[in-house]
Amino acid sequence: MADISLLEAITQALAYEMGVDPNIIVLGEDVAKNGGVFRATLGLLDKFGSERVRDTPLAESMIAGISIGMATQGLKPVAEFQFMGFIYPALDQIINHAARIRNRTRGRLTCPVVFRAPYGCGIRAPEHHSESTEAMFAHTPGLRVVIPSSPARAYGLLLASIRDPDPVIFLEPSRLYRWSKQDVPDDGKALPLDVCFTLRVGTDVTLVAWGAMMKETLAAADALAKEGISAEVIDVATIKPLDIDTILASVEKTGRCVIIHEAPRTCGVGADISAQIAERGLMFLKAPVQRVTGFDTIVPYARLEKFYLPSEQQIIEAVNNVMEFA
Amino acid sequence: MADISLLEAITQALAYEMGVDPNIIVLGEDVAKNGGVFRATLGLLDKFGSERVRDTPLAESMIAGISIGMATQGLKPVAEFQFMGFIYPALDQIINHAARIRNRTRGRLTCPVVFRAPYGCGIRAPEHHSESTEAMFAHTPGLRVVIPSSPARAYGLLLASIRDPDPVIFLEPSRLYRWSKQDVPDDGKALPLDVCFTLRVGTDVTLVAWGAMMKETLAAADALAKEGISAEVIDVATIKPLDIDTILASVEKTGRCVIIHEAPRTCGVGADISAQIAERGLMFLKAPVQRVTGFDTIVPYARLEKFYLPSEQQIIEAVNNVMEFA
Amino acid sequence: MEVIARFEVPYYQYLNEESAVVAPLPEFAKDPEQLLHLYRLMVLVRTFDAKAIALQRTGKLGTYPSTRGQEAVFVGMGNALAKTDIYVPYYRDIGTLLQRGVKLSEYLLYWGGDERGNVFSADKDDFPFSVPVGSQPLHAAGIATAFKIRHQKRAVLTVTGDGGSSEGDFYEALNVAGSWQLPVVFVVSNNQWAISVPRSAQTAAQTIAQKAIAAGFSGEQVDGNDVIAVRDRVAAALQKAREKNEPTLLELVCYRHHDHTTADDATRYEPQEIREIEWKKEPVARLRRYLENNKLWTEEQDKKCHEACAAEVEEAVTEYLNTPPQPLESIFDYLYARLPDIYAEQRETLLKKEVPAHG
Amino acid sequence: MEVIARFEVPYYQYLNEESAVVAPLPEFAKDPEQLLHLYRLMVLVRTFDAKAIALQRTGKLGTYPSTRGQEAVFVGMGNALAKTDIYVPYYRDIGTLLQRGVKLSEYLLYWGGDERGNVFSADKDDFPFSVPVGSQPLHAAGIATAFKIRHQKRAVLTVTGDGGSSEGDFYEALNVAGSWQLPVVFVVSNNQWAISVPRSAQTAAQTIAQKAIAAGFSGEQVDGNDVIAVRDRVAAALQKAREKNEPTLLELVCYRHHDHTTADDATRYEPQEIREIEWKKEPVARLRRYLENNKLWTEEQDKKCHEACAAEVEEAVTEYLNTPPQPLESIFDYLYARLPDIYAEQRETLLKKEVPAHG
Ligand SMILES: Cc1ncc(C[n+]2csc(CCOP(=O)(O)OP(=O)(O)O)c2C)c(N)n1
Ligand SMILES: Cc1ncc(C[n+]2csc(CCOP(=O)(O)OP(=O)(O)O)c2C)c(N)n1
Ligand SMILES: [Mg+2]
Ligand SMILES: [Mg+2]
Repeated sequence: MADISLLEAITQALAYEMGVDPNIIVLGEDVAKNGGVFRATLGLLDKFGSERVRDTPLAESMIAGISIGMATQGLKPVAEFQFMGFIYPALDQIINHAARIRNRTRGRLTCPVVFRAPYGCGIRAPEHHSESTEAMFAHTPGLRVVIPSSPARAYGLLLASIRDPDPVIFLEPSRLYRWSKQDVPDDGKALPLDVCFTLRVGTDVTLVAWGAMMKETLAAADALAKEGISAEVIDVATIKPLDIDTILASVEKTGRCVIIHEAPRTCGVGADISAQIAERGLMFLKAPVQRVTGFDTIVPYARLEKFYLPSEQQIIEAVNNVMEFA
Repeated sequence: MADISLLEAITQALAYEMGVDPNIIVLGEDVAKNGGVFRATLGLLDKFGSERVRDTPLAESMIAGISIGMATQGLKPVAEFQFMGFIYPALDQIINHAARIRNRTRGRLTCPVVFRAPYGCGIRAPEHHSESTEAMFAHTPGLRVVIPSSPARAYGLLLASIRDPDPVIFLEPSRLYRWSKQDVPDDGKALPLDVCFTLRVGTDVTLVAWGAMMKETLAAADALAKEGISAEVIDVATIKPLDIDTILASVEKTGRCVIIHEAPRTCGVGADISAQIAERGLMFLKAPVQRVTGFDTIVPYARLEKFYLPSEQQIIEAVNNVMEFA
Repeated sequence: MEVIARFEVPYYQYLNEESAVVAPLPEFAKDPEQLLHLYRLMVLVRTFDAKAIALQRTGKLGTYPSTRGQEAVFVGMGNALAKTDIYVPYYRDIGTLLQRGVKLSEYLLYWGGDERGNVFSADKDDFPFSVPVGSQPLHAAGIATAFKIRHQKRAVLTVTGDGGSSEGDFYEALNVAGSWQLPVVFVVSNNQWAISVPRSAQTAAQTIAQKAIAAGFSGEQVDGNDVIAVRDRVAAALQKAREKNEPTLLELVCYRHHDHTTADDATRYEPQEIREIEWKKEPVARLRRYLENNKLWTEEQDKKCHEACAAEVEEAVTEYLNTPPQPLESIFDYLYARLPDIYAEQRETLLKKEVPAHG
Repeated sequence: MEVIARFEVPYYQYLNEESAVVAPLPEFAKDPEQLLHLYRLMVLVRTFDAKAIALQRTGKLGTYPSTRGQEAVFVGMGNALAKTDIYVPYYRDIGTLLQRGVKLSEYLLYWGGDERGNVFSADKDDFPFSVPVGSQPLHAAGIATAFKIRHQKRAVLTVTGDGGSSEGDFYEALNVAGSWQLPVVFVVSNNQWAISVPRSAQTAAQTIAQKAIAAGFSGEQVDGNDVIAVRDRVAAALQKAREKNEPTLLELVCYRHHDHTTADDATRYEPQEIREIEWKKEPVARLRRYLENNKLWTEEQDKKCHEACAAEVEEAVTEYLNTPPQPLESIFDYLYARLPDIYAEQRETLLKKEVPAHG
């Protein structure tokens, strides 16, 4: 069994589920013959034909809007936005309609769509190819926001997202697309949504992260272990609804928490996690919860973008800070 | 001198500044002859003519996009979105362009626009007329977000926003448009941006709020005073950049904090304030910071919307909770 | 220079302002029963509309958008739809929904601020009211895509205002419908106003129908005060959609004989003379005059018809006023198929909430 | 049924594929110096483009969108602009910007991942590169609004791809330009592809030029491989804009003779035969043949011209490669006119950051 990348796991999940469920329609810019600009939909056109794998005209609001219409008819559109920076023209359709159709009609119509987009910076692409605005979606009632950080989780969470009866924003960390490989059996087994994954058990500090930042976070945990600091590492995975219980249980055990995300600091998802810990976990905190995040700036162009991204070193420093707090 | 409402204060500020600065252009749907659906631009057409007070075709992305173009030419567009729920089609222009033109061109071109919109629920209007998604803008680097909560602050902060050299999202709490009146001298004096206003000095607990929720917050402070609890009340006013220093100084004094906002709880601006207090103020907190917020739901239609809105009672309960925390 | 493409926009009318027949009538219009049916529906719609305005004025209904003077548009459209078609409305409509089986009391519930007004009890598939202007044609295109993928001979009908035709979404919907050859009919109810902005300021296009040219299919302008023309052209376009997967844009020219909504005051911007001139073209009197001229209808019958409509409306109002509000938990219970556990606590908070004083 | 509106789309070409004159040449094209100037610019652009691709392949430049085969579009456009006009580009262009005074080294800086590539040192007002497809025509409309408000006789020129013409923003820009009668020229560089999506799948409209009909003004299709036609029609449209505040849509028909960008692989979707057929129409050889046929140009001159262009490009590359990176604080220092105090701490954190290992 050959190991596959996160990107290949996405393709594998799409192909698996399209084989099982004839209602799944893949659509977006360049998803058919080209297989997507990252090749996430590679081979689907050949396997499932041009009715089910559809190149759209270049219009993101349209992609979202027609997906909504299709979904209410019992189809399961899995729409790709080429980059997260190009999802904004579709926000009106997503916020004002996709997230609300079920509620608006008291359940008469539903909207089981998956909106996929590569997200995050660090791949030396031009402006607008580096966004991580998951917080906007996390703030929107009626949506789910799911972010995988390994090939296995990409496969299992995408299957779960497609099978979910409600709209899911599925964000794929482009920096991890081809980063590491893993054996991912193509067994159609979904992973659960709405729960965090504890990737590493530890006792001294809880590291909470998601998406591409899992890379630096896991590396930091390794480095810390060598310094004798035992970090528990949590991959949030489903950003909305948030599994705060797993995080709280961990922080109750460790007494310390560092949250890591790539998005700008202000009003990022890290703020909400920190606020919830403050509300419910103040009594067992041994140190203030720290956030290691992207800056409140626009992601710089390729030459400087590496300085935007939170580094392993910054995570280690934050952990050292919370360890030394007295 | 007749007392004026928050709405009239907006009009007064617009008229004052248009009289002083010929570069100001007011534009939007129905802003000219109709004076805006709330009448915020009433009389401007007569005073300043149809070149400077412009009804646009019905297209929000267009309103934002042409404002950006105008602004780079040294005009100062003050664009109205009819309700905040209709600003989403313009988010791409706002996030991807307005917020970034200065940065993108290393300061060669700038974008001094004001995007005004009534926001918030409680006026028994149809769906999409009740949004408070200020957190989305607060998460966006390059923007300012300003929310007044009294006629005087509406006047002073709008003047400041228009004079500011960068893009400002100016959100007007429609529930307060005609709520209370105040003498607001038409003296062209701006209030400072980027600072909180302490509306009431207290010693036991800090209440942090903005927009229409100042109403319930001030009422709660009154009620609490009768119970012998002295609440300091802070109107955040500029949501981004946040004046955390004023909030921290207050919480250092009181040791307790309740944050109140109308927006859904998850990833609301309250989360960020709470997280910042947790990071920097843990040592002086006598109780966990509490948030009293809107639910993580879509604002219900008129018949039930009052149940969505955080109530004075909920604020009082939260204060009682933090007072009793041991 | 050589000319490489030529386009035309046709205009359709059967009954003119004076109720004279100006073109050979379509088949259905030769059947008196069908015309009488359309007439009764228009009277019902106008009666209901007046009542809804009255309810709003007395605090028993929320903001309400009248369809006064636009009855032919909605009644004609609704009459052309097949049961298996799908309708995607905007916010201003009674006549179509009525014929889709939506109860008048549901209509009132919606404008009374109750989500159950979107449940459309008699219909499973039609879209609910849509407030964000111009956003719903994309949903129609999506549904039409589903029909096409499934090789179903069904069409989708959607309607927007003249203002709505300026939104980017409107154009994107037309463009994909043309590109994918979708079975969808886009109607623009051109009532000459988008709140206070006149049609002339909305676009420099001489007709709204010609906007279809940008998307590579045909557009027609239709007299929207002539219910026969509306019924005929919408039916023809739907048939073309069902049989040939060809989209059409229909501009129905009418006039808004009321404030934009009850929250509006059109005297601020609308010249009274224009409304008076336009009233001479209004659809109810036009059809009545035709029926009377042809001895198909009498004053007596008209009186009875109005009475019957008034009674039907009264019944709906009673039903509406007696509808108890939804339980509080309805605020949470339709958000997701299953409410995620994390929100259970908030739901509890809601259920414990006191009725606020200002309620 | 009566026809109430008629429209035509004209097509313009002066030099055909075989470099034969098929229509009376415009004035400027009778001046050999002007034609030679355009030719030299096209050679410079093609030379630069090839070099940029080579730089990318060797890791010295980021993702880069070639203009190979589209030289006439951008050189012709740029040549038609007046200094006081404003240009609003998308991301694919050299020829226009070059004539606006943008240095080739700035162009490289931009695609090398450096914001200073947008500083356009010679020009104060032109817009920077714009990545979000279809979003920039609205900026052009806004600038044109400013010109009109200030009664300036200036025009705005903006360009989009054929793919970009499907975006709602594109349509909204056209619509407001028509409605407000703005001095703006919208160019669509129709290179037949939007990454892998062919023009035929983008829209059912027979021409992109006809999209102007939706906005109530005229559109023209122009042979985008004929630099004379491009220069002529863009100049005419700009003049109409400056003098009569009339917008125009110009579809320049050309072909993308390269992958979409260096990150793309067009062999996955583009039939090789088509590119070969299209290459016969390409603009540089077409003009050269014309010049040679008319004894205005020799092989010797051509060789020298290529050498001079190569030298100019080399110089730019050296300047680019020697440009030191921006200081770290540039990440914060252009966000706001004055950085709000609250971000000072983050700025400090940045300045203390080590160069990351993977940098
Ligand atoms: C996207 C959006 N912007 C603004 C509004 C506010 N609004 C409601 S109706 C309306 C005018 C619509 O005019 P038109 O499309 O002609 O339809 P009509 O009401 O005349 O039938 C406006 C601006 C809205 N509902 N949605
Ligand atoms: C809004 C948006 N969506 C998607 C993209 C990704 N993208 C970049 S170029 C491109 C194709 C553009 O094609 P066209 O408009 O024809 O211009 P061309 O590149 O052919 O000159 C796409 C889809 C983008 N940059 N912006
Ligand atoms: Mg209208
Ligand atoms: Mg193209």
